[in-house]
Amino acid sequence: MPIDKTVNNFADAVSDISDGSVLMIGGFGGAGGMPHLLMLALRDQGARNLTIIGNTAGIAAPTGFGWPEGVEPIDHAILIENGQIAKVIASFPVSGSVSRPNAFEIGFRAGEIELEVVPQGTLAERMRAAGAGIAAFYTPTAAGTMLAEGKESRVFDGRVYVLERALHADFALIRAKTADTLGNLAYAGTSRTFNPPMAAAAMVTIAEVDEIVEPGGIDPERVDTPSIYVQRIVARPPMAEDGVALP
Amino acid sequence: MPIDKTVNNFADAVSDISDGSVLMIGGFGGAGGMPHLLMLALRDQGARNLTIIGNTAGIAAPTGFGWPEGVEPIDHAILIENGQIAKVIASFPVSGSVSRPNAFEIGFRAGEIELEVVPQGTLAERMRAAGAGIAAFYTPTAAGTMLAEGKESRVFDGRVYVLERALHADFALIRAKTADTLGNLAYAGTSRTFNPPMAAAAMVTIAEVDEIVEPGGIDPERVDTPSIYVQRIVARPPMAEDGVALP
Amino acid sequence: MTDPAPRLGREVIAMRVAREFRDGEVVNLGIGIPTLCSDFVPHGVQLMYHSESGLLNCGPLADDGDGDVDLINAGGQFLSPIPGMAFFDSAEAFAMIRGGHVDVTALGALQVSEMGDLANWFLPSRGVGNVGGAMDLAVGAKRVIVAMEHNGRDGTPKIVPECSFPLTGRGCVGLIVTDIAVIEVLPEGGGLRLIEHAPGWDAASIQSQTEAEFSVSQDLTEITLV
Amino acid sequence: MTDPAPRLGREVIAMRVAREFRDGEVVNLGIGIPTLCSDFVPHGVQLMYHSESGLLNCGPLADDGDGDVDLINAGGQFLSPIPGMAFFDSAEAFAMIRGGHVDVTALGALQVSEMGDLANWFLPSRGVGNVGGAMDLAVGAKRVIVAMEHNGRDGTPKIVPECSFPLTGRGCVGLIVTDIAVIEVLPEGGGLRLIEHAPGWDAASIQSQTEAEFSVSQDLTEITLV
Repeated sequence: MPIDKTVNNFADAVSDISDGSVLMIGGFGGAGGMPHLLMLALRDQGARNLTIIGNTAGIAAPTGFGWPEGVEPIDHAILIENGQIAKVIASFPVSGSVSRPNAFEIGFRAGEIELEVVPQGTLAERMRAAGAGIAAFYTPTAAGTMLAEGKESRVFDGRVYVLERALHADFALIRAKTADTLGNLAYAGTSRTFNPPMAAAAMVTIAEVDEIVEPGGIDPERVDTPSIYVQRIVARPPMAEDGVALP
Repeated sequence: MPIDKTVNNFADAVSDISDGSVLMIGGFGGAGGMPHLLMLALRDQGARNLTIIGNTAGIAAPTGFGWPEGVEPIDHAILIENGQIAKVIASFPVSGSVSRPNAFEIGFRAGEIELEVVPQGTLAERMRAAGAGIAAFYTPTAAGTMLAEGKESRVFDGRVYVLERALHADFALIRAKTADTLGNLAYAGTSRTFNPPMAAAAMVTIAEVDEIVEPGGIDPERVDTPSIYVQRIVARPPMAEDGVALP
Repeated sequence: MTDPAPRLGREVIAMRVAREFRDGEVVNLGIGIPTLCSDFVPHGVQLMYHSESGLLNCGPLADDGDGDVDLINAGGQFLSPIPGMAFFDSAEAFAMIRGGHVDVTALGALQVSEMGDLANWFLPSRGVGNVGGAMDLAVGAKRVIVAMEHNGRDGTPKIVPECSFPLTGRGCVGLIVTDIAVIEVLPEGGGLRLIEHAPGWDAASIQSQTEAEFSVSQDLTEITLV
Repeated sequence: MTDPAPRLGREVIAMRVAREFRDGEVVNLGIGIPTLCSDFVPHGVQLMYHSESGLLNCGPLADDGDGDVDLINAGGQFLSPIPGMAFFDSAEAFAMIRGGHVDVTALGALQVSEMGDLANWFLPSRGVGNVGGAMDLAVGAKRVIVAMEHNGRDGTPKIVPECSFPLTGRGCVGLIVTDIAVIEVLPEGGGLRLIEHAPGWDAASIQSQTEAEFSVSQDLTEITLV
């Protein structure tokens, strides 16, 4: 059978995410590279007690970070406000402003959500390690800080390094610009960020894309995430039909 | 000053490689992705007691590996035959055939060249670690084999892993298809292989390219090795003028 | 002991290995007999080939003289392009292997032990060897199939209680396909089990060519190629 | 103690930091005052900007309303494109930082210690903080410049013998540029040295705003902006 990883709608794409799953959610924090429609589908699907891993825990609503003016942001906050999130692993979990807390910070202060803060580079590298079969690695980042507490430290060539473990997930919800039916992905500009390492680190990677093309529709030199890392692809409907003017 | 990393000729590009330097030499083993003219220039330059790191130690001459028929292969063997190499670090150092030894195997048997064999994936990952500031990592590859002897082993989640160290170099001689003057590189097909991780792992990376274009001449989505990893670029002369019909 | 019947050819071994591949799997084929497998993939089975040369998905070997030095497999052979390929560097190629993203690999072997240990990279008599990507594939591929002649050229059994040659990986082999038998390596050190025999061979004649002891499947059949 | 003269504005701090950048350097600018530095790069100095958002080389901030959500900096601001950019993922963006490929970074700070320790990510009073890429930049950039106000809003000195806030990195800061002084952190735990003062300020008045003790350069000058 010709390989075709297309799933016809967003509800089907997330239907088997069960309570207690560990999810990676792509993007950097702004509108670009974020799987908006997969998140909306997951909210409607209702799985609870989830761990979400990503750069932020949804900072766009209070700050407008990376969103065009006048567009209502959609990000992790919709899952948090819906009571679906038990734990967050992120580098930039809260709003830049104490006076404008995001949904996560409110839930965290209420003791409803657990938090693990990971330096941004370590977060990306732990995902890459998971995808690459590396169990653990020694990084200089966070050596001698409270984020290294409880972790093994070790000196190589006179410098202190911290042992960090690979970070796996059950599912990755990611966003790309173009997919071919085999699952090869290409991103746009700075929307790549965490999407490729997440695709490699998760058991099941679901990619929300602007368009799906036939094999050959993406230059083979230009494939950013090879199909080996992608299990499902689902296309965003044309904005006009959908009525949702999302970036 | 506008940044321009172009060096005008191959002799200048390798002039400061001194005796005893540690060099990475790009490519997989065949003609593609191999810096032929940089190697010829290094042979003429004459630096000795070099350590060379690469996938092979020059296997094309006896085997024709990855070379078109009728073209005389140029690879690491020209440096070995010229007596410039003291040590080889490679995954595939010798010819596939006992009866057709390459220049390295002859030198190795004569006790003139030292050898460190590294599994191909570990070799690439050790380079990547060097470029990425990771001091060491735990890989399952080679666990329980003679290539793990003398190395720390450790169990994670019930599986045995081997601690491998980052592998740095003084210089990387690599090959790409296109460079812009800033040093951004694009490769062709399977010629990418070890070139990107070597570019990141070396103090000074020298890229031999088929053409040099202005900034903007490479699609920013399609840059395989960003300019941050490249210190010098040098263009191959058009074959017709040069008289050397190299792939 | 003389052979009770002719041994199978390399193509037939490859044909039997190819029957193991499932539709949609990512497959990495080693140098030698495994490379031949791509000619015998069953109808209706679409595979995605992975190569250490930095390639996912490719066409068949290029016609003679039509080779592009920038499109090779891990054996240095020229390939033909097809739509839907992806190129990447060696760090990524092996991230895929080590990270468990390759479903199945077929590899040649010098020796396989009854624990599934594999030795395929170093001949002590030569004193130097090419490990290439073999150790990465041995630990990384979800399933490792060995495709080899049952005995060495001098008749020495290659399936042994313990490998005498330096190992490529420990306990990694799942299935052994040879020119006289198909033998499973049972999980958790459960030893070897004969599941198929070449025409004219039986369990006893195969055991006589095998230094390691194996159990015999209740469903032992003649080797199945279709 | 009252200030002997006005403190410099944020733009002037950025201007002074920008004088540290050398032609051809790869520069990563943090959020806040550092972001302003790009407006004041000296004539003839061509920089290559790196951003954690997966970008090397970029144009200035996009005009209002002209933003592309797929072209942002680490602060979520929209950028304009220029020829010669390169895009990459977060693993690669931080490989560049940690691997020592970024020549210089300018960062804001809550506190800097006399050993060059940096605290800039966690306010204990809030109980939760954004580390972002700060720890990676602190250990990875070849040179770390801190750009900040000399004192907190309540006047608390931010240059201290030892940071009381959780650290971002140890011994990583090389230069501190504030609204009243430029202070070097000497290598090997050599402590602080005042090298420039704002107009109307002298070593004594600066020391009175500084909890850590510093030595004074024999070449102490007024802050140099051109």
